Amino acid sequence: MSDNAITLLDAVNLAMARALDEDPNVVLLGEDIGANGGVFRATDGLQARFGERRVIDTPLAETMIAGLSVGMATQGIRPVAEIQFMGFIFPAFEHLVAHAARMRHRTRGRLSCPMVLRAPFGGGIHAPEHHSESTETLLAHIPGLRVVIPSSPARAYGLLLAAIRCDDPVVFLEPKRIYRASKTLVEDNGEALPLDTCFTLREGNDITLISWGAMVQETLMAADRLADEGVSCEVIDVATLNPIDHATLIASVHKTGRCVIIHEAPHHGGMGAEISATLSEQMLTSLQAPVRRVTGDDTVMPYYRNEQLYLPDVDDILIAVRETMEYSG
Amino acid sequence: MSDNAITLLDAVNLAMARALDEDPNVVLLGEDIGANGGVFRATDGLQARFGERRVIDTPLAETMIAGLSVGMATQGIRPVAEIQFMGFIFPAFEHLVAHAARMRHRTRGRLSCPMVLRAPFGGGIHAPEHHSESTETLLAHIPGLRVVIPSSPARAYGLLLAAIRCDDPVVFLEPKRIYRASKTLVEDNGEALPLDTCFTLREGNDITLISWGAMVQETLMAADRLADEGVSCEVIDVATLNPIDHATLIASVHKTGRCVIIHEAPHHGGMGAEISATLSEQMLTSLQAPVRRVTGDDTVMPYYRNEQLYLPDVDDILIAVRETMEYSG
Amino acid sequence: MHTISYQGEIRLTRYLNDRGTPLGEMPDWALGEQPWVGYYQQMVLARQFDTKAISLQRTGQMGTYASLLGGEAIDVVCASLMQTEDVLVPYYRNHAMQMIRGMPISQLFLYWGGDERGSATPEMKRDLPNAVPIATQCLHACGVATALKLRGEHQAVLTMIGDGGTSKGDFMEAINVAGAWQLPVVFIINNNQWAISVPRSKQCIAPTLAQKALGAGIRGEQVDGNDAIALHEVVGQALERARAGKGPTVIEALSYRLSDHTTADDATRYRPADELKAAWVREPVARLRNWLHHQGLWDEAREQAWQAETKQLIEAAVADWQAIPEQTVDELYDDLYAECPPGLAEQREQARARQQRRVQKGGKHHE
Amino acid sequence: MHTISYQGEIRLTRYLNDRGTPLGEMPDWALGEQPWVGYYQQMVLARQFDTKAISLQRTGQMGTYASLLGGEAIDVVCASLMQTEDVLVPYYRNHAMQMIRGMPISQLFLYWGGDERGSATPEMKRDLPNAVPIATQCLHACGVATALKLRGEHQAVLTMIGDGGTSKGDFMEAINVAGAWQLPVVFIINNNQWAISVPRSKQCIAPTLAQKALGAGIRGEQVDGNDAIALHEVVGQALERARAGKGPTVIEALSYRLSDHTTADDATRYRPADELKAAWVREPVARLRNWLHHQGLWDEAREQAWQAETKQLIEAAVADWQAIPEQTVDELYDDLYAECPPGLAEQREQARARQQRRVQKGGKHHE
Ligand SMILES: Cc1ncc(C[n+]2csc(CCOP(=O)(O)OP(=O)(O)O)c2C)c(N)n1
Ligand SMILES: Cc1ncc(C[n+]2csc(CCOP(=O)(O)OP(=O)(O)O)c2C)c(N)n1
Ligand SMILES: [Mg+2]
Ligand SMILES: [Mg+2]
Repeated sequence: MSDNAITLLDAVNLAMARALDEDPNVVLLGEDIGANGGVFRATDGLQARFGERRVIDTPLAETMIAGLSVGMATQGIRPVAEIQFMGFIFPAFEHLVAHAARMRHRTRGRLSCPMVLRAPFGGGIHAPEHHSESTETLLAHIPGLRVVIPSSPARAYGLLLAAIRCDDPVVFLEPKRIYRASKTLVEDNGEALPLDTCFTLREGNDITLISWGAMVQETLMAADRLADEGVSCEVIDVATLNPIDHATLIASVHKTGRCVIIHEAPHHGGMGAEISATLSEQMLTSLQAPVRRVTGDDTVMPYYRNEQLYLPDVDDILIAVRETMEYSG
Repeated sequence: MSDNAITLLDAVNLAMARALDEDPNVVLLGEDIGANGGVFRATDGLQARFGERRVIDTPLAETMIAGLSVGMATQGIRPVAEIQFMGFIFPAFEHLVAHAARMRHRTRGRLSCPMVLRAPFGGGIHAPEHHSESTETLLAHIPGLRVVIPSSPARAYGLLLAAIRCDDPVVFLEPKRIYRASKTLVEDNGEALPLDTCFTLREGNDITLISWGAMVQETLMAADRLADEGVSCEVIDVATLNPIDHATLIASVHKTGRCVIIHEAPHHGGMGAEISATLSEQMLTSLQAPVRRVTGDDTVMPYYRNEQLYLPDVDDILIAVRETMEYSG
Repeated sequence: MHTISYQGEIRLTRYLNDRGTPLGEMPDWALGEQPWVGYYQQMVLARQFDTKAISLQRTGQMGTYASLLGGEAIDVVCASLMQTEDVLVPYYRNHAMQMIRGMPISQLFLYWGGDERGSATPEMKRDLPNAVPIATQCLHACGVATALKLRGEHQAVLTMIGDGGTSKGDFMEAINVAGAWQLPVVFIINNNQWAISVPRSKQCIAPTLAQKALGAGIRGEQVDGNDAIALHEVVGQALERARAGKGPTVIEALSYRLSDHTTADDATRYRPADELKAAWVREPVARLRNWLHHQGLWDEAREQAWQAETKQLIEAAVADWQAIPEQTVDELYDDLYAECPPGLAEQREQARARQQRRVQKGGKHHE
Repeated sequence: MHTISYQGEIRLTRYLNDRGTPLGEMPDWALGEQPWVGYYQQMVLARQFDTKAISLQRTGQMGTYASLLGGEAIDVVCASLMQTEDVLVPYYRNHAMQMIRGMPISQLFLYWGGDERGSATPEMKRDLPNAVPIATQCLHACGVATALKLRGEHQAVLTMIGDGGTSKGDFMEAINVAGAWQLPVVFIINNNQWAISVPRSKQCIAPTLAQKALGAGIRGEQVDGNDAIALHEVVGQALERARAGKGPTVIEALSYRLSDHTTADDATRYRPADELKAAWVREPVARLRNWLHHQGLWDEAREQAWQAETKQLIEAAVADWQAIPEQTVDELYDDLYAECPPGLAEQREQARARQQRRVQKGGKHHE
């Protein structure tokens, strides 16, 4: 690995540093993001480098963090706010739904709300209660709010840069289970990735595996194992849950005829449902097997002692894929 | 019509009066529910009848209304809280998700949270911004929270009684567009309806129309028109969005082979997606046409001057049904 | 051992009694024509607008409307004291503020007529639009103020909230951060004694709402909100302190909602008739007119002329509004995102077709 | 014309100086053995528990843990003054409170070991469970108090919150409604000067946090949170007032977080070493011990015996905890609803199968 090999967490930091550097209107705010560098160290070193006016520790109030960001964003500042864990995002909801997502629409373009709300999400790091949720669905259902989830260092860098530069409000959810999972080469070239396309991580012909966030890792591992069994998997990271790039997903399933969707969030009304429904509605007769969803169950994420009982694993994916491959009418 | 013919709104009032009467632990709270009887008059006369200790006007704070309800419910009170319009429910989210929905699970049954949160929802009454939203999806995705939506006076009465008596937290959403749409006979017999079954409002063989809330009216009207065209529609009111009675839906579509789902909420990630996905996943080969969704679009509910441009209408349903009936491979 | 670690107090400012007679010797700055006549004229205009809006609603030409009756002095004085580059973050009763800030009256009708384009006029500059959720504007005001501060602009932000709204966390989080960060914000509480049907006494047991400022460590004061002269002093000083970097202020302006909550409300269900009657005695417009008469700055002839002039102004604005063509279907989809994403563009396409279908069916444009 | 419409103040109570020496003549009630020796013993037990919990975390036997170091006096005095039928609504640092309220120590380990059954013991009666979201407990406490009031029970509710938590709307909405409804709640602010890395001074510019009570129109006071005697007086009176229907109180207890925020935190990143050192001089356990020594109520022999005894108690609790069998998969699904709905029961069925598969694959029960 080269010197530039960095983790997803490093990439988040790098993108923010870049954005702070290139645009004086970019400002970070949140709880403990200053001297402490954030509880996960996503903002490590940024206050020292850019000062207390650009990297702001806030009082402890998520409603306030969101509300301040909305106000700032209407005046041309580009706030990048951190919610410490996604489990604490709910007090921010009214401002996200009723204001951030509507500012442009409400004023017919007179004002806009170019803010980013970052939050680490998902389970698997043995954290206390409420630190392990995946509630991306609640955000992705809100018209006007972009929801973006990276699953690799490079996509974290490119998508976060895109989110910060985007003139729309973006919720940027960071899969903390893979914050430090692996290091890959990421060039700090300031190049943003598109906010409206899926990423095909692996091409294949037999079945399409669709996922996002930390579960992309298990999905790729399953694809490896399935390759050994002679099943050729196409793996797609959805990456942007609102809007979703349905076209890429449809094209892939058109090719493979089979599909398994994998996410950590609860099954009932999860974004897997939207994707599954759209695929079936659009290509009922070209599906060679029912779409399957491998998801969290419709119960509360357990405390950490039992969180592994909740999280889908590689075996769950393998079983779903095998059953889908074996399906016949 | 008899003397007992009442509106949906009357039925809500009647159920609360009954519950207050039969259980001293039932307490109503909310903004303007006392002397004013609620902005829609859902609590009209109840404070006069049951006193200020049982029907409580609160300070103006939805977080507080939800948080108080949680605290009260842990001590055996059965709070029935009103959120004035569903558009103002967001400050209540943290308490709903992190506390109401989890109290029983968190304490492994030592405490529970038998509270009801009522809110009028949906568009079509020419109200100001934020008074016309349909965000039931956000609530239905939360494990532990029951979401119930009546669509007739009788179901409003029976389901609200059930919600108040239920030992789980229930969000009870009232389709305000049909609050006073029609009067039907409702006997005040104290009989609750089940919280885990759909209601088949009309039997039919050619296609299943699935809906909830105010759109059930348009759906029934469409079914009438379609009957004239010789299309026999089965019409189902889902009524409980979490948990959903998938079995009834599947059985119906098994019979008809075709399905259109109708709701007012935005398309993307709406509960229509969950139903559509489940149907296609469970019965891919018995579907004679793709499931169709007739929904609100993925934009902000417009101010009242244009709200009719947003709301699906009978024609939209007719077109979707006709196309579904004509579908062939 | 007990020691005192904090002491605080709230001051009330008032110059005119209910009838517009000075309560004591008036300060020098209060004498002379300016700005009182201008204030009075704006207050009359505001009331004319209000009367017209209610009648438009009653005749089915406009939707639910929130009357400003009783809040004329607060709105007019606050807006008049703001500089162009200050920023207003209004609540839903600040029509007069918005007018004075440059929003064409026709746009106000457009907004209250249920059309988003009412919040789109360039005259509104960087002022925030109306939005209905209670108390959220207070945090937006803090965000705007933070932006100004980051940019080194020495301007003030002014926001308003009702008495009921002060019970919501947003208000209290806002004044807290405004204190912590010494933001240039002036928070005006329009304490009109009612939050729909809930009286002030049920919101909070404290004798003043201004004392919430003490908890945030910032200046709080009360002012007679029907007394334009008192308002002029108190709001003016707060705006100056804000612009000078001396921090935020909470001003509780004591007024009375002389109207129903909105046109959808019926206050007789919950409000004693004699309370309303008593409040009319203290109302701001007559009070200032009495003072002006007393000072020889106004007379019946000017009154009649101004009433006629404003009536005309309002009628012209109604005509302007009614001449604005309907929104197109596209506008429901555009302006949601900076660029319309493909999926939404497809929905827009279908909505166009649907709308055409509806129009062809002989329906009106709307409904 | 300016008049004063409100005046308020905050009192600070303190009896012992940093070293446990009286600051002045001690009141009669403060002399004698009771309850001080008992308090001291509980404080030592609390600290032993804390030491053990941290070592269990460090050795990988327990997950992230929030130390109570520095909060011993607050927890012990508050819990000891509560009556059995009073209700505790804790925050995540109230382990000592929970112990004194009857929660077996093994259950505390169970909870912090990542197992919901820790909050399930009948000894907790109607006390609310730990929950991590900041400040929400304050509203729950108001709800519990409302329930007690509705039932005519003359009991008090006590809840605690950190200095950081007072910036969140929930706290402010809670003290506001507690005032408006005169609820029997005592709000304790454990002002340990830090909210993770954010110092008290950045939360709020007001000199005291207690003065937020003034905005709510309720009694607010400060107390030295390292001084068990001062706490005893102030908290005792507040609980009595609550039980007597005389309304709520906010008590800001001044303490210091002697630990990292949690075991997942490294305070050296943001906190000056000398500040911590200075805080150790004022810490509550040694202070009370010094006072007891000074009064002749405690000596080295009793100290040693009690240290040994508590150590044993804790070790026994660890053993009890470790003997508790793992949860079954079913427990993830049961207790979510009063009755498990069909869809969830199906998922439970599949989860059982999956778990069996995992166990058969030779894996451990967990992971
Ligand atoms: C968050 C939220 N909750 C409820 C409402 C409904 N509502 C609109 S105005 C109002 C009363 C507001 O009273 P107050 O703050 O005193 O302002 P006023 O209308 O008297 O000027 C309520 C409850 C709302 N708009 N937003
Ligand atoms: C709503 C919410 N936001 C953020 C967090 C993360 N968090 C946990 S503890 C903490 C700091 C709390 O500080 P303080 O209130 O002073 O209490 P202390 O821990 O010092 O006792 C934060 C930010 C949380 N648990 N809940
Ligand atoms: Mg008011
Ligand atoms: Mg603290």
